[in-house]
Parts: sequence; C-alpha cells; structure tokens
Amino acid sequence: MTLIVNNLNVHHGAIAAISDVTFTVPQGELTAVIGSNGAGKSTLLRALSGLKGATSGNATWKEHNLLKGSAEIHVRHGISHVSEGMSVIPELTVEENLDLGAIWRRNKSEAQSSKREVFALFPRLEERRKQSTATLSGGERQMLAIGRALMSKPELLLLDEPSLGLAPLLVKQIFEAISNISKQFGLSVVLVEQNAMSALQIAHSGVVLNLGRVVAAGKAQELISDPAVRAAYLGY
Amino acid sequence: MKSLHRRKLISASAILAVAALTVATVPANAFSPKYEVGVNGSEIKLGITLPMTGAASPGYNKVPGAMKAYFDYVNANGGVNGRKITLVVKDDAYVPTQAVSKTNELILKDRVFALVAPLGTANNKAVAASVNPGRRGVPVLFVNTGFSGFADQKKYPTTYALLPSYVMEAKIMAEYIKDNFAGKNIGLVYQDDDFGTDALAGFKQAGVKFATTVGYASGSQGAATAAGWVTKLKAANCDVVILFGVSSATAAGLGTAAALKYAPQWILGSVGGDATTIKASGVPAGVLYNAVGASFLPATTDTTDEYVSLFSSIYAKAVPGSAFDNNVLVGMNSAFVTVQALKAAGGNLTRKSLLAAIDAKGSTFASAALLPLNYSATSHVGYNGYWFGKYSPTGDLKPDGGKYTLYTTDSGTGAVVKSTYKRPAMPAKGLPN
Amino acid sequence: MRKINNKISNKTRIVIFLLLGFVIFLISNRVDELRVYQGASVAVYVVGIASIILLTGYSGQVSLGQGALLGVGGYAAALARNHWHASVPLTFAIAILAAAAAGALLGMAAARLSGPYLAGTTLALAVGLPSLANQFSILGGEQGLFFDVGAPPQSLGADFTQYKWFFWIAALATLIVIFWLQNVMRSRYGRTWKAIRGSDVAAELAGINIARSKVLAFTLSAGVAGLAGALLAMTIGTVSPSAFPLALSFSLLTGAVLSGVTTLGGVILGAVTLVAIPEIVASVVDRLGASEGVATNLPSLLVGALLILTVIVLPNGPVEQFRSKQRAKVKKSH
Amino acid sequence: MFEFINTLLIGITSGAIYSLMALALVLVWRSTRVVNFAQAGQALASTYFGFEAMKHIDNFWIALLIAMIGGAILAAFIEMVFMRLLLKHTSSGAIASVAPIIATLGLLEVIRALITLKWGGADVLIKAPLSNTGFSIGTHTLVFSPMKLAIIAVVVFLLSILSILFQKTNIGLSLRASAFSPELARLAGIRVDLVRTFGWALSGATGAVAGMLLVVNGNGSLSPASIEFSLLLISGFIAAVVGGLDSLLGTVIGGMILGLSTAFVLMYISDSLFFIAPFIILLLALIIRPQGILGKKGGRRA
Repeated sequence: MTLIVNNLNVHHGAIAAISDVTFTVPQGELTAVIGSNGAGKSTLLRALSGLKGATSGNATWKEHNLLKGSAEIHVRHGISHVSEGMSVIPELTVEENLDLGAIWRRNKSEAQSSKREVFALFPRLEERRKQSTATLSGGERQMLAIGRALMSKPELLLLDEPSLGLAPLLVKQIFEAISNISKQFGLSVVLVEQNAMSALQIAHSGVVLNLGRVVAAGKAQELISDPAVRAAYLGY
Repeated sequence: MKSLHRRKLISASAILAVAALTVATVPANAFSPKYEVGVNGSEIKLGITLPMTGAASPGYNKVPGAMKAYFDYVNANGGVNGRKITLVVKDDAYVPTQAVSKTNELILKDRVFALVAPLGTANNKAVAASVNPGRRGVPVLFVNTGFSGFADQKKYPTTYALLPSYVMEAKIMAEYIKDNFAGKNIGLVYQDDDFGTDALAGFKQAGVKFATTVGYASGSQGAATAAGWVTKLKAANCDVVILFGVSSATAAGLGTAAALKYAPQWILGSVGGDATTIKASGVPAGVLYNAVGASFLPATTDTTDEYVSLFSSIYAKAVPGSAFDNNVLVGMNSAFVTVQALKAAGGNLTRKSLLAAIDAKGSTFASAALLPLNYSATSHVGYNGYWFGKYSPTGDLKPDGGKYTLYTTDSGTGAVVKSTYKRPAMPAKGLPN
Repeated sequence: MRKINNKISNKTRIVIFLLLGFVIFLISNRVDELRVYQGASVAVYVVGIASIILLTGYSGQVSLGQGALLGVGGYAAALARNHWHASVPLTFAIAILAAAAAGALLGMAAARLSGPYLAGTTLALAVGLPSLANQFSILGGEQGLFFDVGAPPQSLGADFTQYKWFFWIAALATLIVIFWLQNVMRSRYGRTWKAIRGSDVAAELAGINIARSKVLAFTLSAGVAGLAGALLAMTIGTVSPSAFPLALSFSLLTGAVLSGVTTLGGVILGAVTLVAIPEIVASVVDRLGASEGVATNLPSLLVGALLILTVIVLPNGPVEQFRSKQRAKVKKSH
Repeated sequence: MFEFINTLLIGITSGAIYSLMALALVLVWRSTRVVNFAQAGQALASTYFGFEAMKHIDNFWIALLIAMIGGAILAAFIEMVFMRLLLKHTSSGAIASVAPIIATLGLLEVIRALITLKWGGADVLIKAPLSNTGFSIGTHTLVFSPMKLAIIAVVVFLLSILSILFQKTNIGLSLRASAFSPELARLAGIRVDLVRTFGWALSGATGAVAGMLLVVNGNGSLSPASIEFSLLLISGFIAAVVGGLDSLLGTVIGGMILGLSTAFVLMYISDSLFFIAPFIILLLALIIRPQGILGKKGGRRA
C-alpha cells in the first residue's frame, strides 16, 4: 500500500516538464515535494491524479496504475487531488462543494458521515454550509477544498500549494490541519509546497525538484539539516 | 525570397484554377447560324426563374410542373411548328441576386430562346436592370407579377405583362364595394411595398375611404403580427376587411381573426386568395366561407368550363395526386398563351419574329381567361379585369349568382366598366392552331 | 517569416499586382459573357471575404452580420447615384464611407463584447438591418432601388459588353483593395491586431489601446464590406432587402473560413468555391438525373458540410496549412 | 385597454416560447461553453420528428414526447460526433475562439438542407390539441386561448422540473460543476464528457418543446424556411444574453422582456420593426446592463 513513482517523464508539447522522477510514499506518511516556481511540482501532481498524460515511466498506488485511466477513475481508487489555488467552485454553495466530493459514492449514508467528519474538522464550514462559496475567505476556501477532497474518502491525498495566498497565521493553521488529517485518517499525503520549511516540518520525507528533476530526497529532518537544501530552498 | 516564390506559386495556381474551371465549363456552342439561339430544327428551349424553395415558394412551386404538363401535352401532339418545347427551371429562392445569376445562366449557358413567366416584382426589376433582356433582345414573356410598371414598353421593351395590375384590381374592388357594401366601415391590410402601394394608389383614385389601414412589412406576417392587425381592425369597428397581401399573410389574418371570433366580411386580393395555399397553411376551409375573392380566370372547380376541364385532366395525368388549384391554372394558362405566341411567330422562329407576332396578333390569342389580352405595337398590358365571387363552404371560389360578372379598367385614371368581352371558343383539343 | 516577407519591397509587389491585373485582363477577353459575370461575382466575394479576414483573422473578432454592412454600402451607393448623380468612383467612395461609419458605430458597441456575444449581436444585425428599408420610403421598400453605373465608354468598342465592364470595375477595385489591405496588415495596426488576437491581456500589457484598435478594425472591415456591397449592387443593378439575406453573411463567412481567416493569400480560393459550388452541383445533378429538390438543396448542404470540415480539419485554412508545412520544411533543412 | 391586454397576452405567450429556446442555448452554454447557433435547426428537425409521429399516433402530447426524445438524441449525437472532434482539433490557433460558432452555423445549414431534402419545402401541418379560439369576456374575445394557456403551463412545468433537476439533484450538481469547472468536476469523479452529452441532450429536448409549441402557437404550419424559426434562433439568443447566459431565472426574464417588448413595438409603433426590434432590445440590454439581468460582472468575455 504505497505510492511508487518510477522514472516518470511528462512533457508539455516538446518541453520536458518532469524528467525521470522517482520516489515512494509509504502508507500513512506525508511526503513534501518542494522546489522553486516552475520546478514541475504541479505537473507531477497533475500526472499522478490523471489530469495530465505522462510520456513514460510508472506510477502505481496499491497495484492501481495511475498513468492509465483518467482523473474521474482514479478518484474511485482513493486518490484525491486538491489542485492549485483554492480548488473550489465559487458559483456553488459550501455544502454543494462538499457534496460534489462524494457525488460518485453509491452509499449515501457513508457520504453523510464523511460530511459530519469534515464539519467536525472545520466547524466554520458547517456554520456557512448554505452560503455561496464566493463569500468565503481565502483560508475558508482552502479548508473547503480539503474538505471536498476528504468527502471522496481518499487514501492518498495530493495537495497542491495549500498555503498559497494565505496570511502567515492561517498558513500555520492549514499545515496543522493537514498533519492532523493525515494522522487521523491514516492518509498518505503528497504535499507540494513552495513554503518549504513549513512543509518539511510536518512531513516524514521530502523530495526536492529543480527543473523537473529530483535533486535531493530523503527524510524530512535530513533535508532540513542539509546545508545545500537549506541554502537553496529554505532561505537560510 | 522563399516567400516571394510561394506567393507567386499561390497566385499562379489560383489563376490556373480559375482558368481551368473556365475552360472546363465553357459550353460547346454547337448551334448553327441557321437558327436563333435556343431554337433548332426540333426544339425550342425556354427558361423560368421562380422560388422553388424558401419562404415564398409554397403554392408557386407548382407552377413549373403545370407549365411542363401543358408543354408536354403540346409536344405529344406534334409540338409547335414541328418543334418540341423544353422548359429549364431555375430556383431563385425569391432572392434578386439569385434571380440575376440564374437568369444569366439561362440566357448565357443554357442559351434559352426566351424567358417565360419569371416570378416576383423585385426579382424581375433586378433582372431587367442587370441582365437587361431588353437590350439583348431576349423576350420575357408573361411575367408572373401584377406590378403595373412591367407593362411599360419603353422601359421594358421585350417584357409582356399578363396578370391584371394591382392598380386595376384595387380600382375594380373599390367599384365592387360601392355596389355591395355602401356605407360600411372598410378596413385594409396591405403589404407595405410596391405591391401594396400600387393597390393603395388604386383605392385612393377610386375614392375609397378606409376606417383604418394596416400595412405590414413583407416577411413579418404570422400569427404574432396578425393578432395586432385584428386588434386594430376590431378597434376601428370594420365590417368589411380587404386582405391585400400574399397567401401567407391572408392565411395569418383569417386564422387569427377566427381565433378572436372576429368575422367581418372578408375581401381577398387575387394574389393571396389562393384557397389551396391558405388551407395548406392551417386555416380551416370554414373560415374562408363567404369571403369575397377575385379572379380573371374561370373558377378552378368550374368543370363546365372547357379549359378547366381539359387542363385539369392533363394535369392529373402529368402530376398525379397534386390538387388542381389557381397556381396550376395560372401556370397552364401561361404555357397555353406561350404556345400561341410561338405558333404565331411562324416556322422561321426568331426572337424578333416572336415579339412582332405578339404585338401584331397578341390581342386575338385565345386563353382561359375571361378577359382579353391587350397586346399591341404600343401596349404590353395583359389582362385588364376581374370577376368577383364568394368562397364556398369547402373553400372554393365561385362566381356571384353562378355566373361571371366581369369588370374592366386600366392602370391609369380610366373608369371601371362592366366588360362585354365574350371569350372565344377553345381551339380544338386545346391546341392552338 | 516576417523578416522574409518584409524583404519583398513595395515595388515588387506593385509589379506582381500589375502582372495579376494584366492576366485578369487577358482572361476577360478570352472567356464568354457568363464567365465574365461570374468573374465579377468572384471579385465581389473576394472583397467581401477580405473584409471578414481583416476582422476575424487579424483582430480575432467574429462578425456574422457582414451581409448587413454590404447592404449599407449598396444602399449608400444607390442613393448617391440616384439622388446626387455622383460619378462611379465617388459612388464607391461614398459606399465605403457610409459602411465604415456604420462599422465604427457597431465597433463601439462590439469592442466590449467577444466570442458568442459579438457573434449573436452581429447575427441579429444581419437579420434586422435589411428590413429597415421597409421603414423608410426613401430606401424603396421591399422592391429596393435601381443602381446603374452606366454603359461602358464608347472608346472600348461596340462589342464591349456590360458584364465585361462590371468585371473590369470589380476586378480593379478588388486589386486595389487587396493591395491596400496587405499594406495595412504589414503596418503597425496589422501587428497590433495580431497581438490582440493572440491575447487581449498581453496586448494590453504591451500598452495597446485594445478598444480603439478593435473599433478601428471594425471600421476598416466595414468600409471594405461597403465596397463589396456597392459592387454587388452594380452586378445586379438594384439594391433591395432581399439582396442581402442572412445566407449572404453565411456564405461570406464560409468563404473566409475556406480561404483561411489568417491570411489574404487564399482569398481567391474561397471566392471561387462559393461561385463554383452551385454550378458544379448543378452539372453533377444533371448527369446523375437527381430530382429538383436535391439540386436546390445540395449546394447549401455542401457549403455547410465544407464549413464544418474545414473548421475541424484545417482551422487555419488550406493556404496557411500549406505554408506552415513549407515553414517546417525550411526549418528542417536548416 | 382591450388592445393593451391583448398585446400583453401575445407577449407573454411568445415570451414563454423564447424563454424555452433561450434555455436550450443556456444548457449547452453551461455544459460546453459554446453558443449553439444550430439550436434552431435542431428544434426544427425535432418538430418534424413530432410531425412524423403525429401521422401515426394522432396525439399531440405523445408526439411532443417523441419530438423531445428525437431532439435529445440528435443533440447528443452532435455533441459526441462534432463538438468533441472540434474541441480536440481547434483548441489553439487563430480562430480557436470562434471555431465552434462557425461550426454550429455550418451545422445549421446542413440540418436545414437535410430537412428540406427529406420533407420538402412546402408547409406541413401539426394540428393543435386544444382550441385556439380565444376566451371571451362579455362581448370581447381575448387572444388568450386554451392552447395558449396550455403552452404557458407546459413552459412553467418544464422550467420547474429543470430547476429542481439543477438545484436539488446530483445530476444537476454534476451539470453545474462540469460547467463551472470541468477540471474540478473530474477530480470529484464526475465523467465530464458524459455529463456534457447529457447537457446537450437536455437542451435538445427543451428546444424540441420550443419548436412544437411555436408551431401550435401560430396556425399550425411548419416549413424549413419558416420565418418563425429564424426568428426563434435570434430571439432565443437575445433572450439568453439579456438574461445573462448563465442563469435559468435570468433566461425566463430575458424571454419575457423580449416577447413583451416585441409585441408592444408591433402593436403601437410599426410592423416594419419586426426584425429590427429584437436587435434594438439586444443593444439596449448590452448598454444598460452589460452583464445581463442576473449575470455577474465581467461575464461577457467568454
């Protein structure tokens, strides 16, 4: 029960966005993927969730080939992707956004209990369940996006820049929430972040991408203490 | 330099394409100077443009079939001076641009001898201006429009009107109203273009006072607009309403009025009074009952009429299952007059001899109409009058009192008088001699 | 590409156009009257299509109502000729100005619209505008107005037909317009429009006044359409609402797509196709002996199908497709 | 006064039909972000399906149902065959933004030509199931008839069903999500392609009802070149734009505005403005409220 990515290559037209990326995420662990803007982090997640076709390589989750089939199929195998930038639909209400996450689930009473769990995690969402999503703050939207992902009862959560555009205090809250969720539900998480330090602090392991290639990988603590990584990505 | 090369290549290939197209489709002009264009030892080729498709086509699209039916009948009986008539039909969808290009094809590519019964006022005007059959000497026989201008021989030297003009119709209608509906409130619905304004001029000259007049834009007629007409007519308390528009407008007016339980005495203009077309567009025959209508041809149900009985039997054989209606009768009558004109032009048929023959003998041509033709060296006016009748419960127009009372007048200031014309007997077997 | 293109000097292009004119002149003397008339129709279509290419291909705006602008030009020409007895060149100039003015108005409304909104607005215009002729009696109602450019000058000889005269006028006007349009496309404006077509946002960042550029494109395009309308009115001798039906707008758009909206190079292709299709269909139907219904419906069926097919298979038109292949070849060989 | 009431009733009935047509356009717009100019052609074709059905079963309401099914199948077919190909091939390039518009115009031509080939150009009749004779108040007879009442009832019923479908069901949620954000919809496990096809089918069925009702609102005649159908295309589009293209309620309001204002212009100003009136309404709408009655700001840039 692991995410195994092996020699993954993804192209945008003729340009290589991801080259020979290899890493694994054991079950229940949180892996942070860090790197500067344009390093290919988002493309990596999009390839894993089926939004973007890969050129070559392997990626499997529990024997399920992630490079075959599309996003709407993967979600049925327990993969939830929160894409970049407040991944919610502003035209819908809060509750509709959540219901959307469980729309493919046949068992509606299970879906209801998922919703209760999400509301327990983010009480703010319950308060605003009937409101239009457009009225939510940035932090609330990010909570809603994660909540929506949880509604599809995931086992592997792919999170793309959850801290983007949030105030520092909120960033801290979001990372705490992610860490808690991961532990509480025993989720595997791939967390893509520019906010490298915060991400590595809650992660078990980390992968550093540069220009689409893995330039460093290992335990999160080791990366934090690696002088090269510190200098290039952690800012001190 | 590469792109210059390519540009040249493209231009050159485009020119080549045009040239190839041109050469490929130039007809082999194998006509010999012995005969006029469109005529040879065994054939006379005629052409017609009219709407076969599109909004204006219903009803009229039966005309070419009717004409062909009669031409084929003549062909089967020895033809005209030994020649068989063929009719080339082009659809102009009632668009002037199309009428011009199709007429050009008829004259320049199909090389017809003459145009017969081309339909539509705007289309005929455009054709006259661009193709200019007058200058080319191409006869335009018996145009299918009542616009009075086409009888103007100076402007349209090779064009012959056939239908009585809209001015005549309005003047005669005014006379009928004076005789039958004096003192009533009269309403008028007319098409707001030359067709309608021709009529308005006629009514004005005859001194008809309207309680209200409703002009509609051509193409706007329908259930939605007709509700407006009816509301206005009702508001003006009209007891008698003249519908002087095309069939679809007449149908819309009658249908909507019935829905609004408004039942004045209707008077239908000849253009829009075709019962088959009105019924085909959903108006029950009962609504037509007792409406007043006008025609210059015998009633289509009058089987005692020798022309109607012969024409309907020819048509039934040629186009089985199609109703014999006024459009068919108009078409067959045009073909009948055409055959006489061709015959009168003699064995050495040329465009000039045809025009001369119509000018000289046109007024003596036999035809189904109950009025004479008025062709002469100085006039291209066709028929000049109408009879009035009422529609039966099944929607057939029948003359008042079972016999035709004919009124006649001109497009100018002339008075309306009862016609004394006696239609000559039909030539044996309906074949002009 | 642009660099190479710029190397062709104006002089060379003038020579090419003069040559082209000479070839056209030669052809017009060889073919019969029907071909000459069709040639004039092709010229009308070329100008009409060019007006769409200017608008859609170069500034990325779509107009489904070009037929209405042709109508404005046609009516302006007829009014100028009938009421002020303007000379023929002046008549055409008035047609261009009147249509350009209408285009500027439309452009101002259109500058804030894009995609389907613009398409629908111009479509509504195409349906609505010609019927205005019924509202004002000076426009002659449904029967329209005559428009007569007069007989060919005596000096051309007695055999010189009216249609050849039409064709000469139309061909000359067409050559001038295409030459001028090519210059415009190469100018600062042309580049500006291309930038807007690429991306509104990027163009705005580059300091381009988008609204003004779009209005300008609309104005010029309408002026060219107005000329096409005057030429059309010349070839049929009249203007009337039914001469500018919705089908005309659709035909021109089809011609533009077949030509490839991004380049003027293929414009003749689209125009010839439009004129040739009904005739080809007619001859095929004649040969196969199909019914009249088939004969009258096949052209529009074919045009529609061709339109869909081109958009799907050759969205930039055959000429552009050919060019980009050439470009790829050039690149490879380097 | 009587004139005024009649005009009002004419406007409401035609407004109801315009609303339906606009709704059909909006359904496609919301599922594919394409304004489908072939919609009027599809409605016409569906109405002919209804006409064929009437020949066999002499019941308008069953024919209406068959027309709806026919319209839905036709629309689904168009989406699956043409639109998918189109969006795949012209996602970039100079005319990417206008390619779908042009293609749907091509489709309109093709559909119309095929209809004329199959059924000919002449009028055919569809018998109205209810009387078109107006209700009487004292000596006055209204334009309003049992048939017109039924037309409004059908439109209201259909609108209610659709709004329940959209607001209260998972299918509706999928449709809305796919429209607003196809990518997020896919991430939520929605088969967006299928949902799109469904959106088109729904729109086809709605357009079929508009077509059938249009015919019985008039005198029951139907022909491929009918002016009413060309007008339906324009009116539907204008109603949709006036309403804001994205909102169901806005669509209904837009349809009513158009129906009423056209009726009043015709009655009180001039018949000659029949074709130009909708255009003027559109221009006014664009100037006064560029985002549509219920649309959001900036919504015109699609």
